[in-house]
Amino acid sequence: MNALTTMMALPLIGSLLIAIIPSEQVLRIKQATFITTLLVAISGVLTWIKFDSANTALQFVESAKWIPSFGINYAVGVDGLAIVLILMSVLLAPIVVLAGWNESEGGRWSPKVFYILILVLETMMIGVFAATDLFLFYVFFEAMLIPVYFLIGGFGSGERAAAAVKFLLYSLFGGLLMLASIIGLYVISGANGGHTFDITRLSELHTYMSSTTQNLLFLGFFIAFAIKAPVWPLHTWLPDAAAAATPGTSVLLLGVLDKVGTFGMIRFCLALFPDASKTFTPLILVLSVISIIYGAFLAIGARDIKRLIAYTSISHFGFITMGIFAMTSQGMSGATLYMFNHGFSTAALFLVAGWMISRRGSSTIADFGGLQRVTPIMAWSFFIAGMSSLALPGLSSFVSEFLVLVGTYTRYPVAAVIATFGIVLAALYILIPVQKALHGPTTPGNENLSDLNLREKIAIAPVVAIIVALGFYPSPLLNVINPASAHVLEVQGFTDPVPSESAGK
Amino acid sequence: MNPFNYLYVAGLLFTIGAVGVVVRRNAIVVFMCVELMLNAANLTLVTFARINGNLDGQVVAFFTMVVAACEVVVGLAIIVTIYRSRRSASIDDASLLKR
Amino acid sequence: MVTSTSLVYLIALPLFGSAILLLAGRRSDKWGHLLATALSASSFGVGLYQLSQMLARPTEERAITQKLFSWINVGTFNVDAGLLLDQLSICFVLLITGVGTLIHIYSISYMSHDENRRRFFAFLNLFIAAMLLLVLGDSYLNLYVGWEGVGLASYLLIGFWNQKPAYATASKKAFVMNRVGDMGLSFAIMIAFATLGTVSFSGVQEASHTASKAALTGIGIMLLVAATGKSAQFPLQAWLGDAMAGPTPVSALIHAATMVTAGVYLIVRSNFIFDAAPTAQLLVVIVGAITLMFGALVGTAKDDIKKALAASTMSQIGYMVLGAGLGPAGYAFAIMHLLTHGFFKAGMFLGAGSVMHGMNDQVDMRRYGALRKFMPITFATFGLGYLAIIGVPPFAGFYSKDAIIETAFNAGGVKGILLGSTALLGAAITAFYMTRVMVLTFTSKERWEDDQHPHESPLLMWLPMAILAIGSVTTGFLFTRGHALVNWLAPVVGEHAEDEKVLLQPVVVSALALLAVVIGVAIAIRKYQLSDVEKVAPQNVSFFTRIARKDLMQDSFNEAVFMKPGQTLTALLVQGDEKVVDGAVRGVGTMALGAGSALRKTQTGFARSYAALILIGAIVLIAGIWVVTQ
Amino acid sequence: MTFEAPVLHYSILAPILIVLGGALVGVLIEAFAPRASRRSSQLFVTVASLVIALAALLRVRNQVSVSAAMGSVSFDGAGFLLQASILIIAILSVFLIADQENFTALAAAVPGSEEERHSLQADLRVTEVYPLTLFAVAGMLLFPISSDLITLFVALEMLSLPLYLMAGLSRRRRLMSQESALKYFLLGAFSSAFFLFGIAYLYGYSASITFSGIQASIVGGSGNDVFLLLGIAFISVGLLFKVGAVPFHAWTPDVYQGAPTAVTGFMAAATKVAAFGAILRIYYVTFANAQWQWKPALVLIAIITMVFGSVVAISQRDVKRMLAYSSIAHAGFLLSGVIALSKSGLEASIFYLFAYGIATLGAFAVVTLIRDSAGEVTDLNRWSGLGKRSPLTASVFALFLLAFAGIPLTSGFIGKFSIFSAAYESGNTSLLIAGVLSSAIAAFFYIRVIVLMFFKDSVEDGTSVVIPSALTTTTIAITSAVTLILGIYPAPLINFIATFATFVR
Repeated sequence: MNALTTMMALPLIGSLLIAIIPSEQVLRIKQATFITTLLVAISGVLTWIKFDSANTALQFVESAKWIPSFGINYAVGVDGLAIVLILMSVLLAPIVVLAGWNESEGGRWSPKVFYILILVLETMMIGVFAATDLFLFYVFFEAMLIPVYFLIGGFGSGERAAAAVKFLLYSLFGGLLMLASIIGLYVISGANGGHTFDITRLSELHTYMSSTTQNLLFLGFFIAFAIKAPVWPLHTWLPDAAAAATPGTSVLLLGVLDKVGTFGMIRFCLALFPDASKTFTPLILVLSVISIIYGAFLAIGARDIKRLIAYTSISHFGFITMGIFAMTSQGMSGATLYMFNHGFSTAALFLVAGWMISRRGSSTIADFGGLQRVTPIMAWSFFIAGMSSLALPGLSSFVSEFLVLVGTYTRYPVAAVIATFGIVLAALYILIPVQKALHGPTTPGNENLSDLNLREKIAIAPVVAIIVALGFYPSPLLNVINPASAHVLEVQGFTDPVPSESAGK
Repeated sequence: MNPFNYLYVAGLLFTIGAVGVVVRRNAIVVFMCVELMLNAANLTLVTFARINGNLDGQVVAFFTMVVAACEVVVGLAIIVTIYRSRRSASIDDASLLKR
Repeated sequence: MVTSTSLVYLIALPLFGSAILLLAGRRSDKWGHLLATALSASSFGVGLYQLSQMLARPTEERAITQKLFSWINVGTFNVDAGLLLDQLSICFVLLITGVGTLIHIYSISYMSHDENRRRFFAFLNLFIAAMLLLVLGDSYLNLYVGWEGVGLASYLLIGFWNQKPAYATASKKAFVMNRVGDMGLSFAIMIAFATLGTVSFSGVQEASHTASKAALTGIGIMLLVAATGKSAQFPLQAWLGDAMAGPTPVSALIHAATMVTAGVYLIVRSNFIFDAAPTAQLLVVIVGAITLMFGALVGTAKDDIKKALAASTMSQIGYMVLGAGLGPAGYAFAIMHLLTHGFFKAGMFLGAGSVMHGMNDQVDMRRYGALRKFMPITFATFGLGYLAIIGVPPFAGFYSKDAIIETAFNAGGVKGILLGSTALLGAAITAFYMTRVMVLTFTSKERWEDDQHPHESPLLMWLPMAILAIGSVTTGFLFTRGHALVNWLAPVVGEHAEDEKVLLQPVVVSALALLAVVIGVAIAIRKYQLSDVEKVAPQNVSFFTRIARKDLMQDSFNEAVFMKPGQTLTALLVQGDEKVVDGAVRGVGTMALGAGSALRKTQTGFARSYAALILIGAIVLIAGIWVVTQ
Repeated sequence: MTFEAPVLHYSILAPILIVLGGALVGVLIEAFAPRASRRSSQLFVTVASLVIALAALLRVRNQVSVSAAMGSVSFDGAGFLLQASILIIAILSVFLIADQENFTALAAAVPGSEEERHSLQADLRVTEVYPLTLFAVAGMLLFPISSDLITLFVALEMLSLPLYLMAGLSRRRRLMSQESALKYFLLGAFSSAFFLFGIAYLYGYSASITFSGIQASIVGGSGNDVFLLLGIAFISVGLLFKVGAVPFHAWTPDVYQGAPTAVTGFMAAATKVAAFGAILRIYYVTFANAQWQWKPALVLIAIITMVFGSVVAISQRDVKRMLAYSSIAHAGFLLSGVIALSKSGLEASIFYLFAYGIATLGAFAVVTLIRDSAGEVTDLNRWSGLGKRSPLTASVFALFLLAFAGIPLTSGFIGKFSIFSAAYESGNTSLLIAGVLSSAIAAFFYIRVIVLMFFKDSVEDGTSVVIPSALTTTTIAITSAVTLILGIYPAPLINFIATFATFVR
């Protein structure tokens, strides 16, 4: 059986198993979920090892007829970009389960529902990255919303229902615009050699489109992805959702789901509408730069720790989109690597923040203080996560962020220069909460918080390990990413700008 | 004489009926107006049968009368029930369902 | 170029140490500090070994490299994790590990009462490792890693006692202002890659021959920005004073001897760029000159002994930057002053620490006085450092500072005269405020409370001070014998042809410098030794003194120009996001709802109105079709 | 003049005749069978005749004939599909109708009168509803295959008249029920008057009452275009009234709300299929060549209908009214299938009709389950917390709502996709955009209901979920299963439709 299909099937099977476990046996359910996600993670790593990075073609390809009369297939396959994101997703899943061991209690429904939703979501996370059939992608893209919606609304905190609705409506709106574009593509494909959703065939269609058509279809896709990503000014759902959701859900939401947006930009916006992408690049770069600075400022101004992390992500996604549309190999690879790294540094931030919140019973930064003395390990975990979020050299996110900046500078200096100011703001939005929460005298109410227990240590350890290891040695990922991103640019017909003053010339 | 005049008459009747439906309150009267419209249609059919020189139109007219009769049966049944429960045949009184 | 396999140990040893200490946690409280010290010392050992090796090789083969692995490799952007040890970096390696080790030793005793001593040593080791990476990296990007690494270490150590909010703030301030500088460094790297297509030192040097002035000037200016951040030069100097929040050994190691001099290293290392970009070079000397005056002036007004020393550090680094800005003539002297300063300033900081140790952490010099009697060793070592810094022959400072002043004068034209006289004036002021420190602390009559029992520090503390004192006595002499250091560095920073026509002969310069020193000392003695000093700083002082105490309004300036607007902007954006951006979204929802309830009204419930609707609909339909078809 | 005996293809007419026969038997039962045995026997007769009719229909599925009844009926693949859908929906609705809780004891009794109380005590049951249903079904079966104007008119009345009566049979809130019957009847009669007037003018235009004759003269272009215009316009008024298109929609909400829920379900599902079947045939076969006349107007009506339905539904507080408005919106979507005037448009419309009909029926079936002492609870606010009280019911209803909203993995999505792509393929971009936008609006209120059911706490006001009868359970089970299956693997049905969906000319 195809590796990807297996990976997608495993969580579903797991969820079925859990469905038959009586919901009283919460521990059994948790264990089952954890083991399932672990298996998926292992198979994911194996797939990544088997992946031939030299080969730019899609790998682990599998295709089966689904709705033949519409030319719709169940078609999966991965290139360097997809496999990296899948790897990230499947690695995060068990960590999330382990870290949020108790977050399923106190929800509207039994933990059983929570874990079933999580597993179903995992299947879709893998599917959305693996799909090589536009229709299949869209199905996952939209269907994903439902489990997340219930995870937020059913197990979140505070204004969970409102946040869930906001999230769903935003995403559905984007999704419907995308549907319009998809229908457009479908019709055009029908007019030129038969209906199809195969992305490789769709990527040849742009020659048949008028530039207006192409721009409109591009916008349909881009807006959908910009909402997911999220790009300013379509971001306002994210802070609410992240603040309402459980930490684990937030990790999957910001770490994985939002990546679908940036991934989609590469996979579909660029590949299907090269000319339109060129047309809109200036606009998108402006939006990205705004997101970077804007998100950073809002993070600085945030009072709630979860919202703060959400805003930092908006800033980070600005970097990613900027890297993508810089159309240089450094930008592209950097952006992809950024997606991976952001997954883990955000995971670290959210998980630790979640532990802090669950212990303190409040997510207001001002309620914390002096944690470094009370709960050193938790405090230092948060600090390291923060450092990786501000892209400290030696940590993974530095490599990607710098690649994005350098890659952008070579073609769009101004954007890169403005974006670089983001790194100063990053220092502020990380160090301010660090000072308020971890430093200073221990504020009343925090004296006897308990430090991380073994489970939590085990959960956070691999994240930190990955952050540090990739900071010093990113090649394992870069080697996989580079050929793929080079291929994307090649298809786009872009070549890196040559150094203007190189000794060679 | 020019058969088209019948069409004008029919059109006039139809309009009268339609307006009647809109302006009259009594359910029975409203229903009568509908009948008027139907018969206007019949007149038109017959006229066209004459103009086109075939009988189809007249056949339709017969069918229409039958159907109209059925409508009367059903219609009166409904109107009467309403009248019995509300003690009023004004269709404006029957406005519980709105918005 | 000769390749080596052993360079990495220089960094690996202390890095390993910090890793162990941080991961082992409390378990390593017993032996943590010893391990850290040992590792730092062994790193010093490796450094000495490398030096011996280097000396054994002929001049042109002295620089050696080690490629560990390919770090970042995307498209044409290829950066190896590679190390480069040449005549320049070996100086730093020895300074860092040497002084570092001494300060480790000192700290064993100084921090012995702190429950988190282990963590302190972990951070010290982390710093040593990062600093070594900074000076050993073979490309600007590797340097960048060390560059921010030391920033992190400095942040952690300044905020070591971050339970005091003020200290926490100080550490944050230091990190953020450093980041501003780091931004400059990243700009420099971006420009370098975009224009020269490489970021390795060798590559850039090679490309710099053909590159346009514009590109090089851009890179140079950005490097200067970076330097001002890290080395607390104008205009990014404001953080250094507050950085004294850290434990005194930290101030000695990081904020006097090593980290803050990284900027100088960066400029000297990039000599090939500045030599080809006069504009950038000019900016360098200007920054240097301004800062040396700035620091000196601030130094005259500080009553906190550590802040006074910090100000003097700023000023001294100003000298170095000035020297480095003078091109091939000055590079070597800048480095020389850097090294000598490393000794005497570290020594004085440790001395200050020892004083505080004896005066249970009192830092206000107005509460000192006559400590000579109580802590003679501290007095002696501090005194030697003092003599060195004010530049009394034959102490180290004399040689290095003199050389810079002289080169400044000989820079030629008005520029030369201006710079020279600035440097000279700076020397006088230096003499004044250092004497002030000396007098207020050791010689003037005692002003402390009776509950104070000043006492000499233990061996572990005074031994490093003594060694550093020796350094501050001898190094200048050693470095200048037969232009030892100049020749040693020549392969890196380039030969400097002895220019025949000089504005002032060395003798004259020395004479002037000595004169300036004497004046400065005299004023200070008259003002503080021969007249009484209030225990609390008098408020009825000249406007000048007042703003000098306020660091020449640097913080007020930053606050007014950056912080306040920034905070306002943040508040605005937060509001805007809530009201405008999200408001627009919510507005759409409300609009839809409104439209819904408005259209609902058409559903009156009256059958007749429905009929009317149908009738109108029919008419409109006919009319519509009519219009369309006609 | 000679008289030729009419030739009837009984095999083709069999389904209609069987249903009519069943109806007559039902009438006889009402007349002669003892009260006690009526219900069971009626139920049996009804279901039996419907099932047999379906079987008979399947037998002739491959036949194509324009002369089944002297040219007044033309049977073809499309006709077969539509009739099949109608029969299936009818059978499922009868299961609902069989739940007597919906119907008054004695229709003639005045509400609140002695007579009524007696009849309730005597536990009488109206069983006339079964033959009425069968008559209506017969009319519906005839409507989409009739190919001359007389048959069309007769069929229209045949399906309408019984529905007028059935609307008035509600057991509870009888005044509302009777009012809805009155409104439905008056407006229905009003609109059929327009319809008939239209017939007259079409006849005047073409001197023929057969579709083929009219089409011929449209192609020939002889004849007075004004008559054609009036004819098409008036006939459209009648047909659009039946499908509830704006501005002829006004009866829909009131009737849907007032009528017994089972009847509403039947009406909403089956009538739409029949009426749209007729519309499809008459526009595809007869008016196709005159599209320059009616197309712009119809496009406008379609757009207005979609938007109006979606927008007004947002502000509804009553679940049945909300579903009514959503059915208006769906009428708009279906019209875009009519406008497409292409094979794919026809297939899409038929698929959509079937999928939508099934989902609607299911939704109303669920509505019948939510009750309190005073009968069904249709006030949405009292539905809050349903997910807690009875997760299964709530989930099923949510499934139907998601299908209406067109979320992937439900039949609604496939339907939307195919019908919009058909519309766009035939060059109606405006319909695509309007459809997408109104779907976005529609999502708003479908999700509101889901929030209500799952994320709001339940109010304790006696609202409860009754245990459904076996028949109701069957209906709900089948409809939900179909909705899901058509979402996940629609290929078989799509292919089936594709092989049959053609109109004989």
